[in-house]
Amino acid sequence: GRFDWLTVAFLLGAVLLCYYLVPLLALVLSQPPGVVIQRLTRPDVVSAATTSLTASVTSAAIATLFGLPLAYWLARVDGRVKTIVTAIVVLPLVLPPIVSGMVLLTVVGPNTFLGGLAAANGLQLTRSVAGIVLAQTFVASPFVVVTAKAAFESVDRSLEYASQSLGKSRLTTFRRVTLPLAWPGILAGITLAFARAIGEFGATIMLAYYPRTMPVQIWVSFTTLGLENAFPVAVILVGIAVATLVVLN
Amino acid sequence: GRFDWLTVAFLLGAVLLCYYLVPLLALVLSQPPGVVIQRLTRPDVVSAATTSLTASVTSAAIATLFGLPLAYWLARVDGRVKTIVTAIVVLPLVLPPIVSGMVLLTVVGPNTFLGGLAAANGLQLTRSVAGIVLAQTFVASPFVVVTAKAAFESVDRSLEYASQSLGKSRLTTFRRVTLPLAWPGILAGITLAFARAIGEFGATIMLAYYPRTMPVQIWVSFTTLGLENAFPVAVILVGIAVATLVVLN
Amino acid sequence: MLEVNSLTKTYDIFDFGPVDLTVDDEVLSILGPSGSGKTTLLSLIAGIVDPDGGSISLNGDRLNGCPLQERRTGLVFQDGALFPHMTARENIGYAATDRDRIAEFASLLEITDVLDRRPPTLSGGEQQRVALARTLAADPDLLLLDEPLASLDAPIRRRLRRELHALFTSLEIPVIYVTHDQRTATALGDRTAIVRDGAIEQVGSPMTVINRPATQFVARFTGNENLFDATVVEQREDTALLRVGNIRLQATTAAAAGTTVTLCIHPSRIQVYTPNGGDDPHDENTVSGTIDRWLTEGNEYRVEVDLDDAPITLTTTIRPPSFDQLPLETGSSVRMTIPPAAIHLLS
Amino acid sequence: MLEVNSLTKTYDIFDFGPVDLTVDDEVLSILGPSGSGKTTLLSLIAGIVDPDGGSISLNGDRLNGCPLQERRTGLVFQDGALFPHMTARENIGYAATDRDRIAEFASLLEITDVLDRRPPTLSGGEQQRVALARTLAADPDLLLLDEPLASLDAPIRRRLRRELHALFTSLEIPVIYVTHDQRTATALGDRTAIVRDGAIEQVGSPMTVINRPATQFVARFTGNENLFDATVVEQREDTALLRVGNIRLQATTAAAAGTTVTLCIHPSRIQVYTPNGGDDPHDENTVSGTIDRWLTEGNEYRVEVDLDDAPITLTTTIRPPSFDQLPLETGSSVRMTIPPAAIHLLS
Repeated sequence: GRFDWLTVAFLLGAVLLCYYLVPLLALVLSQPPGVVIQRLTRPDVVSAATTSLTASVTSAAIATLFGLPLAYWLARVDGRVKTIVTAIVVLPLVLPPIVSGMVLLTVVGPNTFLGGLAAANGLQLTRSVAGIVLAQTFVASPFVVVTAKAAFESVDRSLEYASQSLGKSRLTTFRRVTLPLAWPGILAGITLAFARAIGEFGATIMLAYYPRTMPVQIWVSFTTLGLENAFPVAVILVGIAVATLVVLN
Repeated sequence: GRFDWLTVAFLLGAVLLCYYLVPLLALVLSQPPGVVIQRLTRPDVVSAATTSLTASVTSAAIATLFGLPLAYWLARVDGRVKTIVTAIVVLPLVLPPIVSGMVLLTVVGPNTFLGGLAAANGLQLTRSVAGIVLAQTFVASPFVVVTAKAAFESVDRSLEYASQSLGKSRLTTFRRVTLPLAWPGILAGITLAFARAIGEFGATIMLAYYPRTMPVQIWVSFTTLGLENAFPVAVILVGIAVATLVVLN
Repeated sequence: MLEVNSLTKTYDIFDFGPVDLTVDDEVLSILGPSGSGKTTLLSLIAGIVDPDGGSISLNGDRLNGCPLQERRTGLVFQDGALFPHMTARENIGYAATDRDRIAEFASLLEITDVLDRRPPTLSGGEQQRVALARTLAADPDLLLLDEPLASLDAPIRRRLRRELHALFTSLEIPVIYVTHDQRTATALGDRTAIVRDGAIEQVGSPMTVINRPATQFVARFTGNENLFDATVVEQREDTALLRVGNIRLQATTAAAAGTTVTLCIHPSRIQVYTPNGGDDPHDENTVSGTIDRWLTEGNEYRVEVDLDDAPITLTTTIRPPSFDQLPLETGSSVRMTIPPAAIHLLS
Repeated sequence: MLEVNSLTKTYDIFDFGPVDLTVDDEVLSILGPSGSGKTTLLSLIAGIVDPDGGSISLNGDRLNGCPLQERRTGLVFQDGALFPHMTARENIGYAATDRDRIAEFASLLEITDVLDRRPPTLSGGEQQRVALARTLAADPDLLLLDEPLASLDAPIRRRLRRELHALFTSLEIPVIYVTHDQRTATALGDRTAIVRDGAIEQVGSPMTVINRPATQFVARFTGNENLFDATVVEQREDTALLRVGNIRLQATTAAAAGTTVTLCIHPSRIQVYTPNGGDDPHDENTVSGTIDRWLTEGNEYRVEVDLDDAPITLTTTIRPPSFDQLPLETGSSVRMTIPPAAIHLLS
């Protein structure tokens, strides 16, 4: 019949949508709220949540501080350089996290020059909150750069030219015209980076099995105590993910 | 001085860029090519590569088949429904992979209704290639939907109206106008999904520790034999990531 | 024949209609400012947007609910909406009911030599020709055009305007041409409809909407800048005697004595004379005043004159040959004659 | 005074310049088709783009290499380029060297009542006024405008055109106004420059570029549609005798006998008469022909006449009052007089 292809297409899309939604609903419905809340206060859960939040906020802050200048430059430069630098920024996004952790170990691992130097000065770059932050920043900061770059690009350059032709310096133009207009996009980038950082598992597990972040805690609970014991932490992480979506809209 | 802030901004951006690039160069430079090539033919490496490629190609194909209709519908619908469905599609992207694996286990795990049903019919949904594909599809398919949606949106609707007002059906219009114009974006989405699938670690390790994919193989090599033994597989994955970037440009 | 009855569509910030319209095998140009609902009307007729109420029928068949692709309605977009991944030939061939006729349409629209190029490499004028050829190749029963000439440069626009007029007439189907440019509207339309805020203010021949505007809005939009209140003193046969300030004017029109009317005079119809020149006009409908300011506009001068005997500024346009004889300076005194037939009254 | 010398800029697909230009405290309008380099010229002067060669100086100071924000050059963009996150008042205040003068500029440009609204809620005309107020508030030594009226509807454009003319003159700084619209260019400019393919074809008073175009391109772009080759038969005092086909014409101009020249006549300067009418013209420079086609354009008729004694189609425009006396039908015979002063020769 005439609309068969439309029905098939509709069904395919609906199946995929269910595949995203059903497991999440299953998780929420499978756990009695009382039990989850009770387990939320267990010391290992509180410790993992504290570690994760501390590290992720730090990573997001570092990503913002270092990422915004790079994003602005990328948004305003043209040609081959832009293509190459953008590719380098996207690289950590397409690199498997476990490989990201490996390559970071070759630079900041305990037997490397940098790792040894830092350890000699009392700062452990692996098996520490610093290690977690290093892993999360590598994996999550490209979100700030890529999203903020798009946000800066969406600010019409003629607005910047207009501001400058009115006698304002580049810094004033950036502060009062470009940044306020790009801000919603930048905020989205920071939110994405935070979400990616707090959920980071592959790179973190390579650099810092201890102190445990929430994803690592889930893995450990799952392998040692069974799936049920991993639920409380998972619920926190799902909550953060849903909150992220709300901010993004 | 007058340009101090510019210098600082430039330095911040350059530091971040180095942080992306240096570890990767360190990896490539730390390994004599001869040793890497020699290790590439080891049975466990070949086995992991075969499993990963098979599963990732399957995942990308499923993501494309189910994702394109959803993407097209999202690109052409308006209002609240669009916002909510888009949020559901983005959810797996902001959900930590380890949590994604957990929620999938609550639906397709060995003790669940679906998992039991499949197992009774001879199909294992965990600890199998099917499990890898399930994990990869959940985590990677949103890339196809999100990217293809943007590609469809970038096709001017007036081109579709023009085609229809020339007497062509919606299917003909889609095949001959919309799809060819959106194709580069769709291809980028499929490429991203493939890259994400082949690098998947967190969800895969929950659903299918065996058969080992390349990321799992790296983790096992690292914990049991040390970092050096994980390098050959990592080199393959880095190569795939770089190839992905080339396709994306 | 296209018949549109009580067509309405409600948007958040804009109500369209109700619009009634009948278009025979003729060219109807629709003229209005941006945001007046011109494109909405085309979208409703083409089937891109569904109306909230009213009916559309073409040659007796009701179009409401009929899908876009079955309406046999050719739609030419402002930017051409050519498929960028196809050559000009492929664009036309995509639509053609008979592929053998591609060459015929290409020849008709003088695009034979660009047929194998892709749209982005074509000039604006060429793109519009290809878009039109593509639409005609689908053999439509109704042709809708949404400002296809708006983005073109003046010389090309002038040329295409003339060619399109001949082409549209030869089609013998209803043609609706939407524009915000008065010259294009009057050049292409057998009739012109003026729209404002989603409703039609006046439909008539081009000369009617310019010289006999129905409302102040139409008057302003068609360049009738001189609009003043006047009192009707007396009605004699086919002539009305009007008073504005201390000025008395005769108008070849009917109006009830004692009423207040709005007087409407197109700047181009006022004649200007030098004071005490050899060619002094008769006294009737002649007024005197002082030039307030003037500027060049195209090949004519636009002059604003403060009248001596009424608190009114009259705008008039002067063409070069007569200009050379005038003392055209701010502050100069001039006399002007307003032909009785050039005075139009709005109630 | 702005001085531009040998300014050049090379792009991939377009070479700009070399351009030489001097602008006193006057309004120079720059007229040209899209893609002719008008915006490039403004970008070079404003400092948005760096030139490859040549110099720019303002009041004796060299601007080359001087950063954008130190050039004291006000730039008004086509779309206004208002900061969307600031109200109109904040936009103007952002630029103002003296915040107390915001009210003064608002009053000057009649935007006092919209000062607390944000740009997206303003009409196109209001946005342009705010953009202009913002630029003026920065007290520039040079004002550049890039088609600010292009997107406005005709009545608003007509009104702003008149207001801007008075405003620009009062500024007493060099003003450059870029447009592709002949009417706007001639209305606003004390002088008009015609550009084509990145070079200036002619600079002169508005009436000069229209009535004495230097090249065929300028002629076409300013509406001189009648361009024909003619042979100079004889030169007598200040009159040249020309031959086109079997027609002999007198032109009040100088030309060497025996040479071939291009004859250029603006349609509006040709007078049309009915054959054997009471008002028959003298024989001199009178030609006869047959109406090929005609169409309404604004409030005038554009008529194309095939001449009897030469293979030429002459385009002329007729205004309504005289139109009523004409048998204006395709195929009708008409006689036309071309005033000797209306014939311009291009070599």
